[in-house]
Amino acid sequence: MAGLEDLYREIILDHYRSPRNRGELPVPPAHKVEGFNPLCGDEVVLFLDVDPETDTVRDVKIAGQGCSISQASTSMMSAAVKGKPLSEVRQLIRAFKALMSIHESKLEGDGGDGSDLAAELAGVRLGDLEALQGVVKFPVRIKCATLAWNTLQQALDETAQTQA
Amino acid sequence: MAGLEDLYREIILDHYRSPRNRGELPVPPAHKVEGFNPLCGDEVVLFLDVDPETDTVRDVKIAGQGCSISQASTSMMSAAVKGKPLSEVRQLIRAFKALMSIHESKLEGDGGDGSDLAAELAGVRLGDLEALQGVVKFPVRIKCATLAWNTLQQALDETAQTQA
Amino acid sequence: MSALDVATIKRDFPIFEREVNGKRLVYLDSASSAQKPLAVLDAMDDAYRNHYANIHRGVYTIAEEATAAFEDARRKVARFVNAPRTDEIVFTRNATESINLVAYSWARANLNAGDAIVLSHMEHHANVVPWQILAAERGVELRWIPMTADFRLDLTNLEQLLDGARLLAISAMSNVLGTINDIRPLADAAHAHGALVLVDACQYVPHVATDVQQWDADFIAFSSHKILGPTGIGALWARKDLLEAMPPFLGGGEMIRDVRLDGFTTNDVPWKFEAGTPAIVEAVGFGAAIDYISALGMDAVRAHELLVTRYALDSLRDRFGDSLTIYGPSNVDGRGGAVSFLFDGIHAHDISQVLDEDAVCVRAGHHCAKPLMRQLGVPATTRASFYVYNDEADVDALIEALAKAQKFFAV
Amino acid sequence: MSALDVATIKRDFPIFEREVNGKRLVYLDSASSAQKPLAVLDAMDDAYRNHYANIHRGVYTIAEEATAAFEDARRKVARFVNAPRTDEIVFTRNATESINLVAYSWARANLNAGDAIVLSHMEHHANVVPWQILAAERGVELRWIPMTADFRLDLTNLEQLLDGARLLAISAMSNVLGTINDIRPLADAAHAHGALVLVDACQYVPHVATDVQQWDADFIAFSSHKILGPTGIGALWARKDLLEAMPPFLGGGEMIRDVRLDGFTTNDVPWKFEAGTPAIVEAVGFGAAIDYISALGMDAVRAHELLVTRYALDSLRDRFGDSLTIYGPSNVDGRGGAVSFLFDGIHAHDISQVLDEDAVCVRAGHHCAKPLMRQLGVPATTRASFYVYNDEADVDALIEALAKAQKFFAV
Ligand SMILES: Cc1ncc(COP(=O)(O)O)c(C=O)c1O
Ligand SMILES: Cc1ncc(COP(=O)(O)O)c(C=O)c1O
Repeated sequence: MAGLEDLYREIILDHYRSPRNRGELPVPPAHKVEGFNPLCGDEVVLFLDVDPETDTVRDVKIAGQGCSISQASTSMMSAAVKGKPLSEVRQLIRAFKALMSIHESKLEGDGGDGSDLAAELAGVRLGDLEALQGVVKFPVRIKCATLAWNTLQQALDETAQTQA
Repeated sequence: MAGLEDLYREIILDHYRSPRNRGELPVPPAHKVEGFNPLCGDEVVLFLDVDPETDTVRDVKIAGQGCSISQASTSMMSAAVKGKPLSEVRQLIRAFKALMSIHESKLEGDGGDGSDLAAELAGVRLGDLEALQGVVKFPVRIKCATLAWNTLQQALDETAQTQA
Repeated sequence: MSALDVATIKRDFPIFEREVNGKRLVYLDSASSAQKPLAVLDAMDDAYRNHYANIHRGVYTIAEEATAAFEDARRKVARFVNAPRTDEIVFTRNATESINLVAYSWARANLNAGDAIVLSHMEHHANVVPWQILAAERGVELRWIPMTADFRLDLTNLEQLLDGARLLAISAMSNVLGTINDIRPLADAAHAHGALVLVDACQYVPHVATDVQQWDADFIAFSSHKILGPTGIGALWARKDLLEAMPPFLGGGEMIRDVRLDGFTTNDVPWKFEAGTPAIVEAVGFGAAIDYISALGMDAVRAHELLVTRYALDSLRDRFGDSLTIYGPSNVDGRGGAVSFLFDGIHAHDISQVLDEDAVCVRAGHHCAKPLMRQLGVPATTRASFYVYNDEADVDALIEALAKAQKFFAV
Repeated sequence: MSALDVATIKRDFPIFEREVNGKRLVYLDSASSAQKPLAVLDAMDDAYRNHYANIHRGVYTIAEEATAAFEDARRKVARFVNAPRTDEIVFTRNATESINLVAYSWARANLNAGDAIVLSHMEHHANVVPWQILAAERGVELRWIPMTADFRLDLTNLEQLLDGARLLAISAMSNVLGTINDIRPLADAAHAHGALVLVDACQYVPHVATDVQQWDADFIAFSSHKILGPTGIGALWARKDLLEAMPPFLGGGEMIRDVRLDGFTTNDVPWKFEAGTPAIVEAVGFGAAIDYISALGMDAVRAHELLVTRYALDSLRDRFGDSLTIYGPSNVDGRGGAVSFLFDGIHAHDISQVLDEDAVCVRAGHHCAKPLMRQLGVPATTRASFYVYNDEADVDALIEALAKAQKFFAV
């Protein structure tokens, strides 16, 4: 039986109560993307400023509203990617989704047994983000945790398009 | 628990094995009506010859095929109405349907509790037909027993129209 | 004192023997689905163990028994809503399918571009989406009765809304706000405009004595699983003349009288609308649930829920004051036992999660009423809802768990 | 020796403790609906007693448990027919609704006047009437694969029939004749003509290991209640790309992603097709039934049924000779365990009634296949059908009871 402390680790509550990188960035140079989970109404607004010279996240700001998990996940994501090269960011996205989807694949029924997902995780340092691992024991909350990351993915895709 | 002997009374088997009034009548003066139960495939063909002077069933013949109950009921019906004035035939139809529908109303759900049906039965001499009473204990077979009578009703209605 | 003996009732429901996180189960989500008394489980078990066969036209004993039990359940359901005739009850999967049946059969045979359907802002998706599908397909116009500040229907422009309408499709009780809508005057107004009336009675039937004739409704939809009955079965009640005139919906076994290569003829109602093997044993359970709640007495059920709801509203306000916003009518007499609220800036999902730690089960989210949530301007609420097995102690447990959540998420 | 230990299996089914007219129950109507093993009843009972709540989005423990159990059942069903993906299984009420779903959603979005659908003369009404409704509405043409004298599909003109066809909708096993149709070559032929293939697998899935990929089917429909599972639930399997492209069918809760006053967006498949509260506990029972029969092993099930069917056919012929006409393929390997016959001029209803006296349950009538009955030129047949709990002793009981009927009605 998974307890509350598995879900609401201290670090998560800390990010929820004191979100990092809250605010806005001028668009452009930043790129703005809104993520929305219509099922629970959670909302993530992401301002992503990528330095095209170095392919590095120069700055990131977040806004939005939602449950503690979605808001903490957004805050932790912003802290994790700030200043990072895009290649590392992409790796982080894959790793985080793998962390979440080992369970999700069971629920969503794509037939995978999670073994290729485990490969995504190998060797990636998730740091604080590992605190979100407890979420997989609460399947309905997984979408709360992944919202920020799907939004980030979308921002990267759109940035790549703009630059192309 | 209703047993076979409730359903297949000797008199019923007798009518099934040796149906009365089997054959055809010239049309006109007779009226021909076919009754069909698509659910079980039972078929009744009825030739009814009514004397318009006396309003009496001058002659009746039957044909068709089906289960023992439907065929015996048809045979018994033919014997019961032959030579009878139409007023008595109509009373007999109502009485027979009442006999059957005390149970049927329960199944078909017309909301009646059968008390007005009992009134239809009072004072009518059903004779041999009472042997069909056991059918009500076998709800799915009721339609077998009533097929002949619905066909007779239709024949009377159509005869009345022709004469009007 | 309550009209119901809740301690005894709770013992009728096996699930209350279960604990969650070492705590007794405080089930406050009956508006979503109700728990089942032993009488219902036993009736279904007996049906499977002793009388199971496919129904209709089976000649042998257990098939006859199964058929009789199935049709007997129909009679119970009909009586429960005071339907004039048993054969006006069509068994469906749930209230949602009941409404869709009307949308596919009656509405597609009768409504065309230019016709209007009147709904309200407080409808459940089950009474919104079927009409939106129809509207997109046929160009039928959807019109909306708005809400007052006290979360009731705003009938100011009712006459205008009904002008040219062919159907009023309206909930008898909101699953979010608890609001009870007074159906009879709405039906009278609709009928005066030549519109038929479909009542989404999914929340009403389980909690208040229902009389389709007093309502003068044309269609009503409800589900077994919210009335202490099993999942997998619901009902549509409709006037027999309407059912008879309606074209069939699903095609297959039992709904036909005859089939030839070049076409088919339909069976009598209600079977015309029951294609294929129905939810046989579920019907038996549905009937047993109706027996159970009828034995309690619907007036006692309603009185009890008023009492618990009043206690809950008072307790929430007393304990949390301005930390809590309740969405629903202020007058308890005009509402049912669904209490939706927003709490102290804490997201509904987080509240529900923390409450679960104390085995307090509440629903968090949009409650399948997104148009209403947009009107309320909130993405999600927490909802506690009450039924015959809930008492003041359950409300107290809710209050204590909420206080914990408040502390847990305190900034 | 049989591949199954029937004595042990019979003890798994509580209904066989029951007697009718003082005799042990000889249940020979599984083609109509199967009896339920204790494992299925227990799984459902446990779901109601310990893990019951409405599913999807409920945050609290028992709601999560119920959701997990429901989705777990979907996985079992998917695996049972070797579906490539779990999310290709849509839960419906029964096979009939599964076929209607395809008719309302896929066919109405894709077929128009001039298009053709190919069926066969041996289809159940469930695979006839939905297409007749569509044909009448859209002017779609229905074409029929006839039968050979040995009660098999007559494929002489298959290419012509498929020319211009958009769908081949065909039974994998006839519920009257027992005929097994070899789906793969039919699917290949249909696909070569650009037609999709819907398989009515309602009789096949319970009795023979099913592999939708080996069939190369596009849609298959089946019911839980014929696979030892509860009533009230069935399944549609369809290729994911088809499901995704299909418009929604029933509207309501769960099948939506978002609802605004001016329209809605749909949820992912399969939930897009599951409007309203589903048959939650029935899904659990369905899953338990699949576990039960999978443990027996589908190959053993098939081998056992071949054995019993062969014994039945031989016994009937040996005992009654020309008094009996059997409608079904002469080669046992190409058929399932449904044995339909006409007996000595005695009407099927009378036979079934007399057999009931000895607690022998057989079905009498048109078996929801009136077009086929017209082809056979009989209004009704008697049908005995076998499943895992039947053995030679059951066949012997049938034979003895038939001999009695013969005597009873002797002219
Ligand atoms: C071949 C076939 N198709 C379809 C059906 C319909 O199944 P259900 O009544 O469960 O929808 C049956 C059941 O009788 C059948 O035998
Ligand atoms: C007001 C209302 N209408 C319709 C429904 C749909 O009921 P079901 O999911 O049983 O079809 C619900 C259930 O949530 C409801 O509360």
